[in-house]
Amino acid sequence: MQRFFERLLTMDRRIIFVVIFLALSVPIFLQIKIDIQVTSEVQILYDALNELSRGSRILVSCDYDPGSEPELQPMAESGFRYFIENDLKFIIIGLWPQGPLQANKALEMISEVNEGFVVEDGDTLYFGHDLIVVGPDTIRYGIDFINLGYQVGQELVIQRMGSSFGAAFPNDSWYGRPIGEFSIMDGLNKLSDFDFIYNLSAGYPGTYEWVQFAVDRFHVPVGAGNTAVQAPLVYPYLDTGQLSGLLGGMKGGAEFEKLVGYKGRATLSMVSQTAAHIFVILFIVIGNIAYFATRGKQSKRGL
Amino acid sequence: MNRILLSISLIIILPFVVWLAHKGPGESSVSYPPYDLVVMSTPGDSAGSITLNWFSLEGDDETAQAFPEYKILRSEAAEEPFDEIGVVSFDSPRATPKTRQFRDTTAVIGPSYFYKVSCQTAEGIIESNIYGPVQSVAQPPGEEPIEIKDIILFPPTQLRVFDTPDDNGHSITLEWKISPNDIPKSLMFNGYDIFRSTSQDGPFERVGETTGGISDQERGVKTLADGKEVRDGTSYYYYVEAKWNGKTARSNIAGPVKSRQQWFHTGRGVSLVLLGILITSILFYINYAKAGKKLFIRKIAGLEAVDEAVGRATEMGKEILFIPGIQDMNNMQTIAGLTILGRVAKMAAEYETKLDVPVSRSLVMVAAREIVKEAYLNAGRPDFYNDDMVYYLTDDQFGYAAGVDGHMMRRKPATIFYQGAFFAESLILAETGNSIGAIQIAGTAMPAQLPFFVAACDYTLIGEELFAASAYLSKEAKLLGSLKGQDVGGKLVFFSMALVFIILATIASFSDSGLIAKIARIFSVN
Amino acid sequence: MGDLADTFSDWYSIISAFAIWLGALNLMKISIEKVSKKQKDWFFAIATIVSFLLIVIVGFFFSGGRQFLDLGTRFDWLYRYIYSPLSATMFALLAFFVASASYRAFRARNAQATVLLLAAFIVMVGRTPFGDWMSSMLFLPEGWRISNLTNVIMNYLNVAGQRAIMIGIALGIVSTSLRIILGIERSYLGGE
Amino acid sequence: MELSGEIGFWIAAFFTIGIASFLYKDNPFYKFCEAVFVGISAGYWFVSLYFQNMLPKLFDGLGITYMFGLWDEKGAIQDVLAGQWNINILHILALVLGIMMLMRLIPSIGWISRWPLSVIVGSTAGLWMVTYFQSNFLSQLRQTVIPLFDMNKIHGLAEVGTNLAAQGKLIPFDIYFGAYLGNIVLIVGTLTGLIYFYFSKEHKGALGGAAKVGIYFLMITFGASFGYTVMSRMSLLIGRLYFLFGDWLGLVR
Repeated sequence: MQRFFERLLTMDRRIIFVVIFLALSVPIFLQIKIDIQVTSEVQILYDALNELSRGSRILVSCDYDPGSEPELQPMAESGFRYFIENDLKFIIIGLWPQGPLQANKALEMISEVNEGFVVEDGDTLYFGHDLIVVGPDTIRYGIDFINLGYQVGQELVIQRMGSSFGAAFPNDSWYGRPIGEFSIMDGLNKLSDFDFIYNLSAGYPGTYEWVQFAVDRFHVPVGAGNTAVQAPLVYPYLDTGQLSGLLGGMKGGAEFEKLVGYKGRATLSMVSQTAAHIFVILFIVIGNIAYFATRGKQSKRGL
Repeated sequence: MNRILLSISLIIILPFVVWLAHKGPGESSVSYPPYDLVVMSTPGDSAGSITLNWFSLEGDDETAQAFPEYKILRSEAAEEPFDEIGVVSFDSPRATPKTRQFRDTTAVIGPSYFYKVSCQTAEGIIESNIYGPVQSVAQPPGEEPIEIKDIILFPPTQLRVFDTPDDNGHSITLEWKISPNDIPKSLMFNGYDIFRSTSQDGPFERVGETTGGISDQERGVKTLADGKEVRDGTSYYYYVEAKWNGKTARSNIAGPVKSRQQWFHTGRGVSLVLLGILITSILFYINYAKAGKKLFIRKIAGLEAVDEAVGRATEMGKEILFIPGIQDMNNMQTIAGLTILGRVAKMAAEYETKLDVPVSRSLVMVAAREIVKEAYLNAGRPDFYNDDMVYYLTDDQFGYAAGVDGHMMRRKPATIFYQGAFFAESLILAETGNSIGAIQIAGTAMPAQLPFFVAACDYTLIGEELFAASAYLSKEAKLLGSLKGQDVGGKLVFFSMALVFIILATIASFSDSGLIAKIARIFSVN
Repeated sequence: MGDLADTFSDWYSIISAFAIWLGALNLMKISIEKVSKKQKDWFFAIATIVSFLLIVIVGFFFSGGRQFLDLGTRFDWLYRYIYSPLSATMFALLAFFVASASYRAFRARNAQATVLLLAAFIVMVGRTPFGDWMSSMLFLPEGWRISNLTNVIMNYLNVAGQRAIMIGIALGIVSTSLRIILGIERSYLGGE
Repeated sequence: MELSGEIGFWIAAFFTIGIASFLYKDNPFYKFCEAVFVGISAGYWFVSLYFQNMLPKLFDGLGITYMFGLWDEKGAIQDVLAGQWNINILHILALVLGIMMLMRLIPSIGWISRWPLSVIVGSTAGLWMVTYFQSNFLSQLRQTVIPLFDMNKIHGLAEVGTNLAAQGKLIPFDIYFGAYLGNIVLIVGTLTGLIYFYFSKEHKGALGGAAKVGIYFLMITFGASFGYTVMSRMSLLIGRLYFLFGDWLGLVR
């Protein structure tokens, strides 16, 4: 037994590497189910979305970059999936330069078919991803969704949208056409014409600014997804009701996926992450047990 | 005994000095009458009526019963007497949740008017500011007749412009009392546009925009710095326009104002005093030590181990690997790391042990070569030096880590130093170094990486110890004196200031919370 | 001050852009020496030379000049499929190293190490569902769980320690800067 | 999928596995990836530094590119010739210093490179001295000057308590702690931590005791920051695994 503990103490670190690798990758394949408890802040967001009637228009603001991809990308994917399944139209913008590109990536990810797309008046616009098919649903660029790209100006962009949406985002980002050409924009003149704002944020500008300007000034409900580091900072807005739900980190993403009924990367990664975490904790415990077991022996020898 | 007296007097006098050096924010030019009355000729009313707008009194809300009404008073001169021209009762419809409006339809075109509002409350009569002179002007008719429940967009007022203090020019600060329509959570407001001109008569050009709301809570004003192509020395005029729903309302024109560069930051008086004390103290102890006075410096375990670590590499006939971080020469941590390299190189030269310094910046390569060469020269071993001991890998963080990792695995150095600025690669390097059984001595001032070095290295110089290392290793009196100086002029001062002001703040916390904010602001840097 | 700082920072950028020639030439020199002298692993030095020249030539001549970083350029292709996976993987190795370092380092050898271990342990446990599970096993009421203890450690004990470190760093930098400006510390230029 | 993208995924996967193979042991596969990594990243920075530092700051800033019609904005040289001061004209000095730096290539006059080095080190020392004193020393002092008890929070506890009691919950431990002990812990931790760094007095007696408390605070800080980052480090690796199993092999979505 003593020998065992001594060996354990000087264990080849490659054993640890293998365990961590397995802990992270096995759940990806096995799609293990762990029961994720849906916390109230995620439920609030889901309920708020559920109350929207069909055809409601949602502003999706992607305020993050690839650095936060593991945490926020699943929220974008499950969000889009939910919008598509429930016939909600969405308009993508970004207060971070890379945000709208991340949104494109998320759409690509959930789309099952990519096809060319002909606009009603016969003008061909070929891009390759114009038609997005998710299960039985098909959505079209410019009619059911649109990507308006990034705009400089942080919270001022929000303020500008308050008086005139077109002033803040004159053109779409895929074709550089005036937004008036797309039917999805009919009647969308200012921020308060939107029914909901879905904000994915990794810092400034982000959820804090959306709450301050969009909610407080223009009374559009905002639901947000945040990185785990960012989430505690906007937590207080939940209590005051200024924020209509919050997805915090990978765990929040996984809870949302559970509600949406789509097992995405957050759910799968949650298991991986938790498993790896538990193994690290276990290693620490084992290391200490082995340490005490051998130290006791050594001190006796010393006597 | 003397020293104790000195310390006590330091503790007592210093906070006062700091208090004196502290220059509070400039006096506000903005006035705060209880109602904040603003009066203007009604826009869109060709009959030339005048509209008054003021913030409603406390208690004037849906539940109000106690105070019956506001009296509207008018005069044709700023002095008394004012005549009552109307009343607004508390139960009348209101313009916005926080404001009241009154339309004076008896004003005639011609004379100038002055207005004020008063109200009999339980505490007595409260009167607003006197606003005027205002003249009735027949405004071009609007599309629809204006009713009292319609919201009139009022302009921001009391616009003041001044050169942004304590900066390097190219910036002018605007400060204004927000429009009465600019109410938190109001849907009826879209922010402000800033207009600028080089002459009072224009043309004015829109140079910026900003959101609504008060930015300086304490003084109740909105401030904004205009830094858009502001040329130093040019006179500018400004006005600010409130906007809502396509309507605008412009403030007074303020100016002329010129921006200029300030060499000394007046608000940083405290900073200057404290920095001055620190520098004086360091200089004093450097001289003190130069004069041959003995100074005690406590043992720093990580630095005591340097000798042993270099010795071990010698015994084992293996090399010493020195990593000066991944930042360039414009980072003090790199420079501190290189000063340590100088000491280590000298030891290595004396012990005739091979030294290996991969670097991730070209400038660091040049500097490190100079240092190592000089160290070998000083140790009397210039023949052992060779430029290839210091070599460049790549500027890239992880590319560098990959290269160094491979190097460690192949050459298996006996001793590894990590001294400088590190980021996420810290643990990648330190774990690899650990796996080959090297003695590792790390030192960095990156707080986020310290835990990883502490976990994976044998010794870690924490923050300040990195900067003290060169002095400690050299054992030179002058350098050791500077350590004593930073203890006395920095830590002791911090301690005494903190103690005195914490006591003050604690006392204040039981009586007046405004005082705490004032105390804290003494040390604010802006 | 600000203008001066900007100017110096620009100077630094420009000088470092010159200096990278020294570094790059040094890298090439060492690699070529390795190949010509047929030193150990000389074959890999060829890979370094080729990949360096490849990206430099592509970057300067085949990627649209100033727009070299734009999506779809050849430089971007090299960046996306070679540089970026290499970099991301190296970064990802941290997950393994974090695990092996915590196994080895977090042992209750003495009082200090025990404190280190406990803080790390509580924070790690408090941030996973595992912590909530453990809390409910111990019948801890809501609000008095391990995650709440984690908050206390992160927001108070951790912040206090960070502050002490930051103040020390400020003093160290002032003192070192002063020594350099006064010319007492000359070892950075090799002189004693 | 375009062909170049498909090939790209295979190349990316090759390098991903190559770097990861280092975990097992040093091997030729890793050596190759390492060599490519060093070369490609050095080249990446070489190109970037030219296009992002040298070209815009030196050539555009001075107006050299404008002179040759390669850029449409005037630079400092044109401004100064037109009688208007432009601080960028000082970049000429940087150009001189940069060239002095390259003198390294000629061993006999290599010592000239000490000049630009001294300029950088000297200006860094001066700038850092002031900025760090303000940002790290003064602002930390400001945040340490707080009352021992946060009366606002203590008064707030009662309200929070009744609200939560209505839902049958307790006041969270961290809120209690923050109100009563938070400030004291911050003050004691900062001051004792500072004492640990005190170099010029032997750490014994009361000072030694305080320094010891300080070390414990530092240890908690290190432990907590370590524990806090474990989660995010794991997510980095998950990202790579998804690349391998999903984007490349298509085994998972």
